[in-house]
Amino acid sequence: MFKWIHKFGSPPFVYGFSKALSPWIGLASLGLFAWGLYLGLVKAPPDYEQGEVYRIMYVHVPAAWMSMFVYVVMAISSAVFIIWRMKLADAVAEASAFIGASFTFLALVTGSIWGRPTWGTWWEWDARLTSELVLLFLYLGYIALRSAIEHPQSGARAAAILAIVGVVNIPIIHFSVEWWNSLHQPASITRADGPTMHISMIIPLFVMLGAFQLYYAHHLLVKLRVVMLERDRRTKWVAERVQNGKL
Amino acid sequence: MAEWLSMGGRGAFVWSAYGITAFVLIVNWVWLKHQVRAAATKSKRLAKPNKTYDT
Amino acid sequence: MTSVDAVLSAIDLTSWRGETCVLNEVSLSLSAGQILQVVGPNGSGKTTLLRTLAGLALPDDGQVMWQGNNIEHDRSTFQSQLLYLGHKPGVSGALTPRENLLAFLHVRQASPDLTQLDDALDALALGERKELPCRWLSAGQQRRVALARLVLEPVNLWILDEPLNALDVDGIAWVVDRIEEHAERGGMVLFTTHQPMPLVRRQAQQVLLSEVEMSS
Amino acid sequence: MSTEQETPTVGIWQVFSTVFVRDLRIAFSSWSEGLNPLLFFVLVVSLFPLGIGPDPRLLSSIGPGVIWVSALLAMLMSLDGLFAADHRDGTLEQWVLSGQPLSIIALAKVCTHWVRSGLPLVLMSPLLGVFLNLPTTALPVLVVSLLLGTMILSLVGAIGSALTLTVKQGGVLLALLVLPLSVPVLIFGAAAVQAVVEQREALGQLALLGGGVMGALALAPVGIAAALRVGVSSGD
Repeated sequence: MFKWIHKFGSPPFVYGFSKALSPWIGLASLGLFAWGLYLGLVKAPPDYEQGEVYRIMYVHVPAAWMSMFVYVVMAISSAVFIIWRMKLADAVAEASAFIGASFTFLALVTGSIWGRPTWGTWWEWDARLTSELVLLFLYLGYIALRSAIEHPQSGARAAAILAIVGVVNIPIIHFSVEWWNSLHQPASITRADGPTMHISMIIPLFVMLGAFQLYYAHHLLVKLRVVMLERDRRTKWVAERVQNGKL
Repeated sequence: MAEWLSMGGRGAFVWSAYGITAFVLIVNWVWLKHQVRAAATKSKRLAKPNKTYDT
Repeated sequence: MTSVDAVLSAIDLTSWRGETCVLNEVSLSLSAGQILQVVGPNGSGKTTLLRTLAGLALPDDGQVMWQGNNIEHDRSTFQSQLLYLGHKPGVSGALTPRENLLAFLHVRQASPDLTQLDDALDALALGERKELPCRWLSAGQQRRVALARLVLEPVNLWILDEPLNALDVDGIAWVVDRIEEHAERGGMVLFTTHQPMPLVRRQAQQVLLSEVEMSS
Repeated sequence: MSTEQETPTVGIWQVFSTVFVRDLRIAFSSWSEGLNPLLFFVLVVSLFPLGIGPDPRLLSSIGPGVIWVSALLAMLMSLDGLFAADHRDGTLEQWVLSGQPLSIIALAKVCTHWVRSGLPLVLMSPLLGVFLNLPTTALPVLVVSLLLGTMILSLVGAIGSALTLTVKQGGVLLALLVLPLSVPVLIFGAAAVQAVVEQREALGQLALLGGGVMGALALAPVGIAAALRVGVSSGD
């Protein structure tokens, strides 16, 4: 039979680890979501300036934060894949791409929904929203490049290089968009989270952020299993798992 | 209850934002489960030792 | 199977192309003065093996060793001692044969000896076409321009992927002479071919690549 | 020709200049094909007055942005075939196997691309500035900002071009990869010209563009070399 020995993270171990851990992480994420929604939508007082609509912040800010966080995870795992050629690191990047794009899309949609009542327009060339838009293009570029190259191994290495080039550019893009925004935008529009917020408004934000993080962790662990199954279908350890029904 | 739902007249925005977020997260999760099942069944079918490797 | 004085050796090279396994734990070794032919039916991974040995393609598993150390650790010293000629001509159509060869010589050698350039082109019956852009040359003639590098570059290892393609009888004879000379001078040659390679003075060992088990 | 003899290493400059001269010779052997991005640049810029109307005040206010976006698109068009010819005829493979630093060879190829496709845009830009009624004081800054900007675009765009080497019709994908990365160049380039149009100081924006060129010169060749190795490895 074929020997498929990875240098470091060996798939059989990670597969078992993921299968054991992911249900619990999923449950924890669900719990945090419920608690966060309760705190954010029911307990937290209305904002003196924006009234109730600021509650959109509890989904917009975590989504925006996750969109950045997941891209950094993708870039780091891509670097590990390029330098030490660990196939598992590439699986992490591949598994994170689509969920990262979803978070960015969410940040954009909830941002524009939030902008409608506060700024009066569906799309506001606000610095943060514009950076999110560019980040969405970076994600789509990564996904498109990986699927466009027929040879999967080359596609993975090309996409990894793109992720690294992308992460180097993200701060530059963000800085230039901030600067561009301040140039054309008189700084008269105050954002909801400008003034100091009451503590009971901030707690739900962190709870929701925790929920999003756990959701991503759960998604990553399960998607890793899928990617490993697709790649290692011919190997012994998959056959063993099939025999004793532990797939 | 009704007053809470109306969200100070801004209910449409708040609930649509939460609705879209829930929709996207749930769709991602459901699609993920589908992918797991598909990968598992394909592996079961292929990895049977006595099975020749024709699809 | 790697003999002690092996200069180039491959250990358990494994390569996948998506779902199909192209190279399955291939090992071979090549020592000074040796000529090795890789034999196998179409699709048995000959080209992938040669490209992996040349350091063009990365194996999914296994290693390629040059003078004892992995080529990935010091790629440039290995490749400066190597001449790889693949399926593609390796010659730019917009440039004349001279310009093409001059560019390679100046990049690969600090002070290349240009006196033999014209003699090499004459020997390959390209004399009067020296000033013609290569796109006007036939495939066989373009192949000859690339083959001229065999005599112009003082390298140790030749990896030739079907060098006789598109060559006429004298072209084949010329290549065979060069290979035999190179081996006699202590150089190494690794090649594949679909046409017979009429070696006279030295025989080529053979490595057989079995038909790879077709996967799903 | 024994194996131990230590051949003198080839100087970096010799590698760079050989590849640069070789590629220039190839570029000028088919110079007409090299003009397409320039014609595209002029064409796109002259479409805007037709679409927006001939009002000089309006044109001069959007002029910098129009010229810069058009230059960006023209550069993108020329980037598509940057490595394609060498990849098709197998010479790219030989450069990867040359044993010389691939980033230097890549840098030489990018410089040729810039001379062939970037420089003409820069030289043509004053004419287009007049087209769009930009004040003559803005023309020098327009030229300098485009000079720096096209350099960065050549370097960063070459990474995208190398990544999409094996992709059939990689043009659209190349745009998707390169345009997000060129947002900062567009912002500071157009802002520099806009500043002068509004009688403001443009030195800061030009300095940032200059910094961008330095950064791209240092980092991009490494990325291009890595991407070329990936593109060449699959062999198709």
